[in-house]
Amino acid sequence: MCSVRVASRMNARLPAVGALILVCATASGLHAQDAAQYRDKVDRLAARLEAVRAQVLAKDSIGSPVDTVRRGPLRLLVRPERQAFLAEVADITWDTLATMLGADTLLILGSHVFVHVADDSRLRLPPDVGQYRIWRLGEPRDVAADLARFIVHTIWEGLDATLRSWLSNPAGLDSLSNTQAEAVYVDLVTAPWELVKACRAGDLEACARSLDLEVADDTVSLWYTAEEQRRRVEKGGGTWWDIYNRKLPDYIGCTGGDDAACSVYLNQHRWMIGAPLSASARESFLRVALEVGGEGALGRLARSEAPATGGRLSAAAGVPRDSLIALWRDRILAAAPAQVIITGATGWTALAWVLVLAFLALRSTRWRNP
Amino acid sequence: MFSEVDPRSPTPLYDQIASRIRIAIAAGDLVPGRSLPSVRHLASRLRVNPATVVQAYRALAADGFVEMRQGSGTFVCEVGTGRKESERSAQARQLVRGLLSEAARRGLSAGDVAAAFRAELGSEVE
Amino acid sequence: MSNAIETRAVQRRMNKAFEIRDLALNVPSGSIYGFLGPNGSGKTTTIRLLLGLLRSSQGSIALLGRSVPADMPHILARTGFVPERPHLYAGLTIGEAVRYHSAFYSAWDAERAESLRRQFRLDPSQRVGRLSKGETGKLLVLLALAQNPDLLVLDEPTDGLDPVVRRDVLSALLDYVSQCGATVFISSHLVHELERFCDWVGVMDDGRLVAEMPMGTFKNGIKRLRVLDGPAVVDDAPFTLLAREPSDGVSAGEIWVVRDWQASMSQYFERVGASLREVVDLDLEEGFVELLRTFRSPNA
Amino acid sequence: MFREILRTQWKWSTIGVVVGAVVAFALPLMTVQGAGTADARWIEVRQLLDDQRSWAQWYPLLALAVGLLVGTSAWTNDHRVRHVYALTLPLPRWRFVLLRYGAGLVLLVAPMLALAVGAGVAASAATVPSGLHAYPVALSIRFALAVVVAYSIFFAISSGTTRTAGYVLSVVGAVVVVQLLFRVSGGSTNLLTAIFDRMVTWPGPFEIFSGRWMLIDV
Repeated sequence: MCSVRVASRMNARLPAVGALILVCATASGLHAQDAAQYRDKVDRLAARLEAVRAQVLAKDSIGSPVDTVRRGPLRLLVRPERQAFLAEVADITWDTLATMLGADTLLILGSHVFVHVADDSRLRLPPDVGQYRIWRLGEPRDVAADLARFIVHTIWEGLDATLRSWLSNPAGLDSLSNTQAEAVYVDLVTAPWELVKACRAGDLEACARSLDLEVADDTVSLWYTAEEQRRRVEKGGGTWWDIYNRKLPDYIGCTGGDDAACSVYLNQHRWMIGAPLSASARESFLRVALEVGGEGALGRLARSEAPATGGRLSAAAGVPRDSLIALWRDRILAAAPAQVIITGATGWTALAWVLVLAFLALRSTRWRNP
Repeated sequence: MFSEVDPRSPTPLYDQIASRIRIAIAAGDLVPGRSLPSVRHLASRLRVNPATVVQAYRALAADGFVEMRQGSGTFVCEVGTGRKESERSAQARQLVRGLLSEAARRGLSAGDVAAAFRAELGSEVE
Repeated sequence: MSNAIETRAVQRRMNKAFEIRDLALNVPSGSIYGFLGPNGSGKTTTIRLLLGLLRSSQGSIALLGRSVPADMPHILARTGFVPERPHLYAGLTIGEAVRYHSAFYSAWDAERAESLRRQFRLDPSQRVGRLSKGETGKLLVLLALAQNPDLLVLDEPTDGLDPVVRRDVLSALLDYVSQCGATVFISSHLVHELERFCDWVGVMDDGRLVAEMPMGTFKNGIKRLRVLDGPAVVDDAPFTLLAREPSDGVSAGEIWVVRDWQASMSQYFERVGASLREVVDLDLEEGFVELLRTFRSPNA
Repeated sequence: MFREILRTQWKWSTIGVVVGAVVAFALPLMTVQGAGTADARWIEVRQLLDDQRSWAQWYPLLALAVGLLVGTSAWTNDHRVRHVYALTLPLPRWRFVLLRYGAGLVLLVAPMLALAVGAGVAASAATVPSGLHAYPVALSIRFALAVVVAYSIFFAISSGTTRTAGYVLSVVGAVVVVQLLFRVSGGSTNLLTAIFDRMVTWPGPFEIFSGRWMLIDV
């Protein structure tokens, strides 16, 4: 931990500019595997950060003394009296991000991020930086968690469109929790589609398709049987206006019994239909992949050039796709919720307690001679 | 005759009960052969110990006024006229004795009492 | 079995100020035993000890020949108890309360219960919680008598009842006793009430049994004497002098309260040169008061 | 004898038992009201399970309430007059307590059965989406056990003297005070949570209450 004190002109008119946290990284050419290159890049970033800061300070005539807190590529500009608090926040945030994503992953971050507290309302930020406002300065741990979540979101925003359309907005990239896995388990066992049933039964290819890990021209047929497609069309296909005007030959063909028309219709109306397993299932898969991949997994995901999402996630995890799917499936099945059916232990324990309590009632002092 | 007894009186309760029955027999209120109330009934009615009633009945039986028949109750016996007379006079003497002792306590002489008697009763006594 | 209740050296400390000490009760079988004592003298505590509701710290208690509290269920099956404070379930009607109570007694006499109910004019559909004090007392006595007990323990059964109810209750009690010959242990601070039917009395004061004797002895032994020219010091009298005070002022002499009196003792006064003017029998209440007076201040 | 004890018990806890039974019958029916279609989409299944979960809390609460009403009613009268009637009745005390306890249990069979019947009716009336199952028997058994445990707890507590209740309360109070001291001295140990967790996880007495009260579940 090092903090550099930057002496500046005093300006008492802007005391509200409190903790100014600047997370700065770059999106330029990311191949910094080796340390020297990485360090070089970081140094250049630092220089740029100084420039930005100078620009901000000049623009707003901030005269109060400002400290800089550095953690890896994280740089925070802080007001001296909040230095201790935000240094702690920076520590925790950095730890979280580093273990979650790997140190170099932060370099994926496509823009600068200012993080400032709610009372810094008069601050005008440079137009080229992302910003995040902390509404409440509470426990450092909570602030750091919010900050880390925000940075992850920003990172995901910086990824390519294919990945973002596969999973629009992951809640976080830390490892799969049991509650999340349990929710996915419910999806897995309740989805009525043939493909998911096959996946549940152990067909890994079916799992891959259910999770939308494959690419194909006719995605809809990759996911659903003809019968399922028809049912879907009948249930929700076409607007009233479309049908009234008979402008949808595929719709009419599909409901009339033409299987091909169904897939054509659904491929044209992709908003009507998604992959058989839900977005939360996909997110759980992503989390498993990142967890298996360990440090740097997100970087590998971003850099992978495999055509299908399955291949990219496999690259991120560093294991073959099917092993990854098998692993994911095991994790999900293991997260099955507690049984509704009462186990012997529970039942007998309850009865034992009943006996204990009945005995206590018998031994009450009221029944003995006082 | 089977009404209140006075537990505060120095005369024992059984004696009070027995003497009342005795007077009733002597006065002819209780005719021979008539049964006396059961011990249970009398004890409950007078709120006295049943043993007290039994004691009273025993005393009466010992004097020959009543006869206790096992299992069926207590019955008034035939009492001779002389016996009745003597019982009556005994009762009267007892009353007078009590009166005289009370008078003595108050410092009155027997003559005072006799004079009072005459005054109260008029010429009947003569 | 000669004693229905027998306690030996029973001890029980209730609090700093009060304890039951050296309690040795002997209640002969078949007797009606009046358990006297002022309020707070330990009557109720003693009864609670007898019924196993309190445990004595020392000594032994036997009821009907069985030991307390080991044989309590057997004892209670043959003992009718009328507590000072009613404990019946307030939500039940009289009919239900009687029915509930009867379920626990094998010797229950339903006919007696019914005739007592009619005699006491209790309405079976009335709620126990709404009964007047007198009605509650009658109900408790009804329950105690209908279980055909060999021993009746009554804790102030007539306390706070009006004279009519009191008469009803006592009549029913004596009727039962003369019919079934049960032993009755009855506590009261209303002394004159017990006078007419008790054949034994025990007197409690301050947690101790002051006296226990047959009623006859108790009543005959205590007299009030009017004495003229009594000696200043009484040391060789054949009776016990309990109290000595000037007469009421109208009649001359002193009033002596004596115990263990017999008629032949009047010679004593002639011997010491005094004259005995009057011998007054004390009733139970007066005797009781005198007894307690000497117990509390033995030197008076 | 038992019949008379049962009769008094019934008289004291009629409301608890009758209302408990009615609610116990109605609860499963309300739980599945509007339950989904056979080929539900995942969002509908999720909705159904969420609905189930939101109803789930009412089952243990009902069990607690019924147990509380019947358990405490056994001794309210004796507490009110501050004397235990049964102590002067001619039977061993343990026997009387067991009879009283048994009387309450017998009455509690009504809400238990009502819930079982309600759950059975509800399960047969509801359309259960594929992949999910109805568990009327498991739910009924869980409810029955929870009712008995709750009843036993409150029966035991109210069997005690007011002094016993005082002890129980002062222990709870002491825990709260210790917790506050911890808080003040900056400690992060949460004693209350720890104790609560112990109670509701195996083998704590309340484990039966914290289980899955789902009529329809995976």
